[in-house]
Amino acid sequence: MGSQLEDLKTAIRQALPDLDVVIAWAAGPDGLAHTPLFITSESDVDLVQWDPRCSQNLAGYLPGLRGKKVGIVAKGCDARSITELLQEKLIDREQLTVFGLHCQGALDPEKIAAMADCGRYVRSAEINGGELKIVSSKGACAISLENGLLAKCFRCTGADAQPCDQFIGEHGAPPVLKDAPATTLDRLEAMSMEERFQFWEEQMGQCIRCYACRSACPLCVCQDHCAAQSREPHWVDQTDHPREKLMFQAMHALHTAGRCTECGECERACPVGLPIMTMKQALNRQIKALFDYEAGLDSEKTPPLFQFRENEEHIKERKW
Amino acid sequence: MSVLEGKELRIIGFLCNWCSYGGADTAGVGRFTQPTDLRIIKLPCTGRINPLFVVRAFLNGADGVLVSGCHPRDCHYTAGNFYARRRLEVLRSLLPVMGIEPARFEYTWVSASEGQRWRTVVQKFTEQIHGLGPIPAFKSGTCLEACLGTAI
Amino acid sequence: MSENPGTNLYLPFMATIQEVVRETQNIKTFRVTLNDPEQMRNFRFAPGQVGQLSVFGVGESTFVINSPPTRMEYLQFSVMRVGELTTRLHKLRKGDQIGVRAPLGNSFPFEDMKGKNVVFVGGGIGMAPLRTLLLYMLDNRTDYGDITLLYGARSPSDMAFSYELPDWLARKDMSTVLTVDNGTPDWAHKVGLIPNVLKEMNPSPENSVAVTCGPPIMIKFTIQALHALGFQDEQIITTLEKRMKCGVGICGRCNIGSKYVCQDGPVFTYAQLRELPNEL
Amino acid sequence: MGAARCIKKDALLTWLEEVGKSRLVLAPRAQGKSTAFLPFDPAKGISLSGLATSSPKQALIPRHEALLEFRYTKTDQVPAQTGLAVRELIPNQPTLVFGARPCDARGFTVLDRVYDAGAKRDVYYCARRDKTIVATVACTEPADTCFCNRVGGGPGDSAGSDILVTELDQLYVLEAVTQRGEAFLLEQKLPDATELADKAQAARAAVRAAMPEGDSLLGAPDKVGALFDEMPFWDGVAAKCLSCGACSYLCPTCYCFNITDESKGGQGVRVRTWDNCMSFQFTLEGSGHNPRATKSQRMRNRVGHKFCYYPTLHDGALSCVGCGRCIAHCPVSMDIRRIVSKALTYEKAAKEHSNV
Amino acid sequence: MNIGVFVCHCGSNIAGTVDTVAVAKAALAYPEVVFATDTMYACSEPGQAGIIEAVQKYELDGVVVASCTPRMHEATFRRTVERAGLNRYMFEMANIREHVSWIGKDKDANTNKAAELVHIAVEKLRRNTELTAGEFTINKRVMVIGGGVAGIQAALDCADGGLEVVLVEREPSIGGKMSKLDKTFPTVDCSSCILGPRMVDIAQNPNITLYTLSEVESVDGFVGNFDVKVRRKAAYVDWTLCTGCGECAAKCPSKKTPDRFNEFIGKTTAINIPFPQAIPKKASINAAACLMLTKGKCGACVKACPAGAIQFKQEDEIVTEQVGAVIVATGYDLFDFTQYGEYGGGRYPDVITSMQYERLLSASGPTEGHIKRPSDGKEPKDIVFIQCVGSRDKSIGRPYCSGFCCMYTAKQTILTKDHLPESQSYVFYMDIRSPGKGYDEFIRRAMEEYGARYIRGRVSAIQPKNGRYLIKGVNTLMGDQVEIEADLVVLAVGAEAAKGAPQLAEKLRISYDTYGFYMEGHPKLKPVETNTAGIYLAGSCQGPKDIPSSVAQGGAAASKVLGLFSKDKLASDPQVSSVSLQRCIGCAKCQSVCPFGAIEMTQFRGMTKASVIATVCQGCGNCTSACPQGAIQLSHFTDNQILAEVHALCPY
Repeated sequence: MGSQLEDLKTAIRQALPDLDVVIAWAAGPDGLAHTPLFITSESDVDLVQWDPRCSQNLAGYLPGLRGKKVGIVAKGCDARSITELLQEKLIDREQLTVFGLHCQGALDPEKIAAMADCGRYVRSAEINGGELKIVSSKGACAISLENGLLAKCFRCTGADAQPCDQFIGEHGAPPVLKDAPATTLDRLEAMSMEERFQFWEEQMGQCIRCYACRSACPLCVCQDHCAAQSREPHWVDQTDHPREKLMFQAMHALHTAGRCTECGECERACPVGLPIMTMKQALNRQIKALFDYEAGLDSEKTPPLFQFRENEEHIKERKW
Repeated sequence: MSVLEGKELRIIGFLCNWCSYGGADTAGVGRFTQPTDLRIIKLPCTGRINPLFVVRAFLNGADGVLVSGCHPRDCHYTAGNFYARRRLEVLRSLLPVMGIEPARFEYTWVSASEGQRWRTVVQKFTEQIHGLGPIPAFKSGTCLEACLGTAI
Repeated sequence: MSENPGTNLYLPFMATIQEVVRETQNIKTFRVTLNDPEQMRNFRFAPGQVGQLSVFGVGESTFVINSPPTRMEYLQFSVMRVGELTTRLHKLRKGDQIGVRAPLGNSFPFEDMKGKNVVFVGGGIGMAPLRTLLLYMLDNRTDYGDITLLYGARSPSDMAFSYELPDWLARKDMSTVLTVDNGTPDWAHKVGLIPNVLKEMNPSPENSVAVTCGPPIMIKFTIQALHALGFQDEQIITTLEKRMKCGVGICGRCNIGSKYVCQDGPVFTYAQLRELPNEL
Repeated sequence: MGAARCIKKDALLTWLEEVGKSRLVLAPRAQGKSTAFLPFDPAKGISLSGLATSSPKQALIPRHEALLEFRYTKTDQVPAQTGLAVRELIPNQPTLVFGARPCDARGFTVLDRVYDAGAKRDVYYCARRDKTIVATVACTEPADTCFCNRVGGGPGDSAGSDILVTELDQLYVLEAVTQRGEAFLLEQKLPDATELADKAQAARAAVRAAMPEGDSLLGAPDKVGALFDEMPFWDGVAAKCLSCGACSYLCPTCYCFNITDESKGGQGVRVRTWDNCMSFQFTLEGSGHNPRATKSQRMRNRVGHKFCYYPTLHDGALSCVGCGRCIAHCPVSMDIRRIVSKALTYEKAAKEHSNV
Repeated sequence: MNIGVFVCHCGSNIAGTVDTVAVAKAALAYPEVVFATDTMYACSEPGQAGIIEAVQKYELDGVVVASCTPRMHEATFRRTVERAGLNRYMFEMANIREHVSWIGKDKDANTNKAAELVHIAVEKLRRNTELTAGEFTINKRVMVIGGGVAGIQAALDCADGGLEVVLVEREPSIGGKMSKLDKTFPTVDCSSCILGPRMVDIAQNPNITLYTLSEVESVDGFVGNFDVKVRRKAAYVDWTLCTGCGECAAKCPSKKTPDRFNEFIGKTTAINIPFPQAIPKKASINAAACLMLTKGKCGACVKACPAGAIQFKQEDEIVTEQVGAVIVATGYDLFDFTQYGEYGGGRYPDVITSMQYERLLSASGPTEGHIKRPSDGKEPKDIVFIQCVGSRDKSIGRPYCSGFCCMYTAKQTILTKDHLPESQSYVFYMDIRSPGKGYDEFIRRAMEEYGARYIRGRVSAIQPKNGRYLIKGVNTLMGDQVEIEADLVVLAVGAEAAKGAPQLAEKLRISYDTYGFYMEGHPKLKPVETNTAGIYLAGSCQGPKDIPSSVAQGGAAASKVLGLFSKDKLASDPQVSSVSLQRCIGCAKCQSVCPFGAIEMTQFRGMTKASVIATVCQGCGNCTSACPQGAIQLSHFTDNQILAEVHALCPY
């Protein structure tokens, strides 16, 4: 991957004079996850990193930078968010330069920390030949990258960033992965309605209402004006009751219905690790079944809830 | 005041002003006897129904929610019900994930002249909800209770 | 019931609206008394201090007490309708119950101003905080030098306290100038922007203090005008309208650097403001 | 203080259960993927490995807290005359916080200075504080995100605690730090461990000594204050921030709150809930004006408050205790250590970019 | 806020099954309700006086009336509260009659339910704001779409009322279906004799601009201010020069061009004037048949035309007309008779439609009024008329009655007898529908004076037999099989929606039914209005109609427009959406779902924000549902109002 990283740096260096900022990744505070990097000067380019630790979807920053000429480094799944933002005209294509990458999966630091049993005691970590080698106070260990990938990588349908202005490296197919982890949706399906309701009450009891899920969501474009914190309209109250927090999650799911690309940022951002993408996944399944539509694939299309057909082929209305 | 304990369940109807509200009126004019559980909230159009109203009603303890509007193509505002149909059909898949029995929610189309049909809808839906019984409650109790009991 | 307002920082005095005065199309004045006569008797405040009015079920919001401490038959608050709370306040009427957490914050330096000439420059609802000090001074007239008032509003119908203006205009012991941005045929006073009219009036900075309050843009140009007239930063006083929640310096909203507007303010001299970090 | 008691590790749960009979016990417990201070349940155990995800500040400032209850009343005779009854809801729950870490306990001292400030006492906070015993477990192994030693604390410090717990092989040694702690400890049927006090102290000192030294951040106030108008610096450090509240809500010293009325018909409560200074809506005024409208301004206030404004008001004490939760759980891996270090070395003239 | 609640007994209609006193008592407990009472008839004069008195005595700011459906008396009570000095929008109704007392038997449950309905009305009212209608100016011009008899009547009435009228017709001439008819029932007077002068009036009225061979391309704007783009299709003749002399047609070599006007019974030329009374009397070229336009060589007409009006290069032209109202009178089309295979329509030359038969009867038709069989030009002796071809038949999706076929068939049998005294007419029918003035007598005359033989029953098959046709059917009155041999079969085809009707409806933003007929505002009370303000209906576009009804509707639509235009300014309904500039992030989701184009994106201090054109907004609230942050709110149906209703019903 070394040369791919060098190619990326070169591409950024070349494009930088015409751009206000380029968003990429740099090494994070611990060795398990990289952190976003906002490049405004040539010297920043040296900090750029590209390896499976570049888990974050950087597309969420784009609407906030509207009006500037922005370059962005994107994995295949990140680009779907970009497509969606373009589709909703929340960003301008001509102001945007996408440095596209081929991705073979991004790591889930929580999962790795659990597997390596290294907690927050990592001294160093480096990627070498398909493995992440970790040295922590508990000793040294190596985790196979394939085992440490984010859940979404097991569902990957496009590893190459599209749209893309400059593709770095070779195009390729999504990683071939076995043993996809069971999703919460699958687990819920095995439960009774009553159990599911209780499941959410317990999960929401842990929510601290920090709204990291929303802030990290590239499609939560209301951000500063989110209805969750407003009184006009007053959809949710400010108390800590699980009901209100569940209401917010339903709101997030319905607001992103037909727009969510399942980039997983909401779950990745959640500091208490709640399975909050579940509802969005359920809606996506339904939208695929009803409208044969997946978000983030075509910037020319209209999200399914903002259009209609007089005769809906797949909607079976109840006859009374 | 709340629904009559033991006799009734909480059923909320969101009806469009032009067709279904009129249909319910027609049923009334025809003296078509119906169960008394349903409480109708009048809206201008089913296009006004944000699916979150339905979610809010369930989370607040509604046992059933019924949405009714103009038949497709008869929308007073030409297209409101077409949008509503998509939104509500998507909502339908959210409810079971949340642990809300999907049969607690239905949407349908009833015109202003279909008093008889309205009665049928109300009867069948009310039966359906009684078949399901009350919606599960939060173990943590009501919001006000939770606030007043902030022990920690 | 209100066991101990004062010791519980968040527990308001229970109060009753005695009178509602419609000032303009979007401003109403509320005259309230505390329900407990004892509390009302013991209530002390200084001109410029603010109070939090509670409409239970909606919330709280901050307003200056615009009646002077010299007239304690009621506490007066003037409210412009802008958001949820003010809209609900506007729907209240005589006899309705509200909560009052007051007094909060600092006051105008009315002691230090003794013996000085005072120039009041008020714009729109910004007249409310000036009113408390103005009336206080009129009630202690001999303590102060010349009193000049310039009060401006967008149009004649936007002038609050219109019922008091004839008295102020008629008084021999103060001089009053009224101005509007847009006049009407029967408007007998000035037409023009406040800073311009102020320059025309040409008050002397000699032994004077200017007190100004109004919309930010008006304050900005009024201060420029005062500077042009020779007023020093220390001679200019204003009061800040800031979003407050707790009113007791804890909740973290109203700080400008390490100063809390709800405690260290809302009254600042322009000299003090310039010392603060630039985050108004 | 003097009293010292000890308890065998395997007897800890039984003892906590016993304590739980007379007071609420809050102790860290793993739930799902996180650990939080929850009412102790012997069946579910406690989790004392490392730092809990959430800080124990919720023992004193709950995520939501009803301050007042109000009720509009009407009489049949004169319905036009609506009465209003308002009731204070002062907490009255004896509590033991067990398993806080020294940084957490130090966080309580940060809160104390604000909420219990002489004449200006927050009755809700103080009622809880007065009835709460904080039993802090000294750290044995600092995590890679820990930096208590750079902000004036240490892995075995007792500031803010009533009881300091030190792990010694199969034992916990409990030493009273405050009178309140002393009184509590004396009530407990636990073996005396006065003779283990030295050993415990030595253990704590060893951990402290083994902790990697970093540059002290105690000098930050002047430097951070001086950078106030240096917008490029703040723009740089805030660029990747998402404006979420994860850092604030997990932080043991962040105490900003919101007060809202939540009502149902004629009855309701005035609730205090956690709020987050990184949120746009935090400072939004009714008029639409927002004094901290941009992320950079809010970041400046957040860092400024912890490392400059608070110390200015409180004799130089930082309102950061170095627990590192904000680093460990930030969705974009922001690192406040790097921000403050950068501020300390930032040269305006050099126009150094501030990517951290 | 002070709210007063009035619970109506409606005599015993409500009080019979609802304890109205208990409802009023329960209402007193709701927030901000300071007065509640029961009343015998709230809508009666004393009932209204009671409301006004209470508003004044208790200083009420808002009123809830619990009574019948708001569709009945909402307007009444709004006026009442206005008379009491309140804003008319500070009023809500709880429907405790149609939705409670009339449908529930259990008095306790009814009482409880009624109280809850009052509760939600109170919660909604608490969040109402005073609204005042805005005003906007209107463009007092009207467009009539469709130049049939309904459109002609509407256009003339409007023009006589002093309005400028733009009349748009798809065909080269106005006149519509009526211009093809020979005589009209039940008076048997000459169709073109009564319609002709009206058509001439259209041409001569200075207030009327006539666009024939034109179609509506798009409609923007709203009541009082529509912008309509009209496509004027190329006639390949400059009509400003054409004198209508007809020389061109005489010289045109394409003499086998299908004749639309004559229902394809005869042939015409590629360039033609459709019929002698055509208005405007101008020639136009059928491009598909013209040798010049298809093959590039001919030009006979160019040489023939004395005015030099032929222009092969002419193209479609788009003109924009600004009007304040639109009358839609696009009429109907005839059922496609080939759909009934058993009748052989389209296969057997002598099985024809009733309209084709009209053309055979017409003196200006292809046979100059002589009834001749299309196959061999012989006069028929036995003629079978079959009714309900494309009417009252669910199996082909036409369950409705076309209304006028019974009558025109009777007329045609009478005319047949007049033309061919030796002939015999047979009529197969299902039922006779003749409810108009003089109609049933007319049918009787056909049977009794003109000897038409009416057979109640359907025809099962028609087979050619020795140059004639064998018609097999049943006589359901006699209960036996019938076989008749005939020379000519006339199918009484029913009416269906005009081609392109749904597409036009979408341009106009009006509704249409399953069959494509336009929906009137109310089936009884608003027969010529639509639910889109400023758009009216006349004639058969709303449903099949005979001539008198169409003319009546044309006049009614015109009077509606004249009534609308009698004011200089229109009041806009204030229950529309509005945008909070503070909360709007300019994502345009609202704009994308607005069915009326009522939302535009504007620039505000450098930011994009949505903005509602209040006069265009119809108050459906689709935008409010689409806005994730709730920045756009439909007044009086705000999120908070609906949420408050939900909270009132589902306390937690």
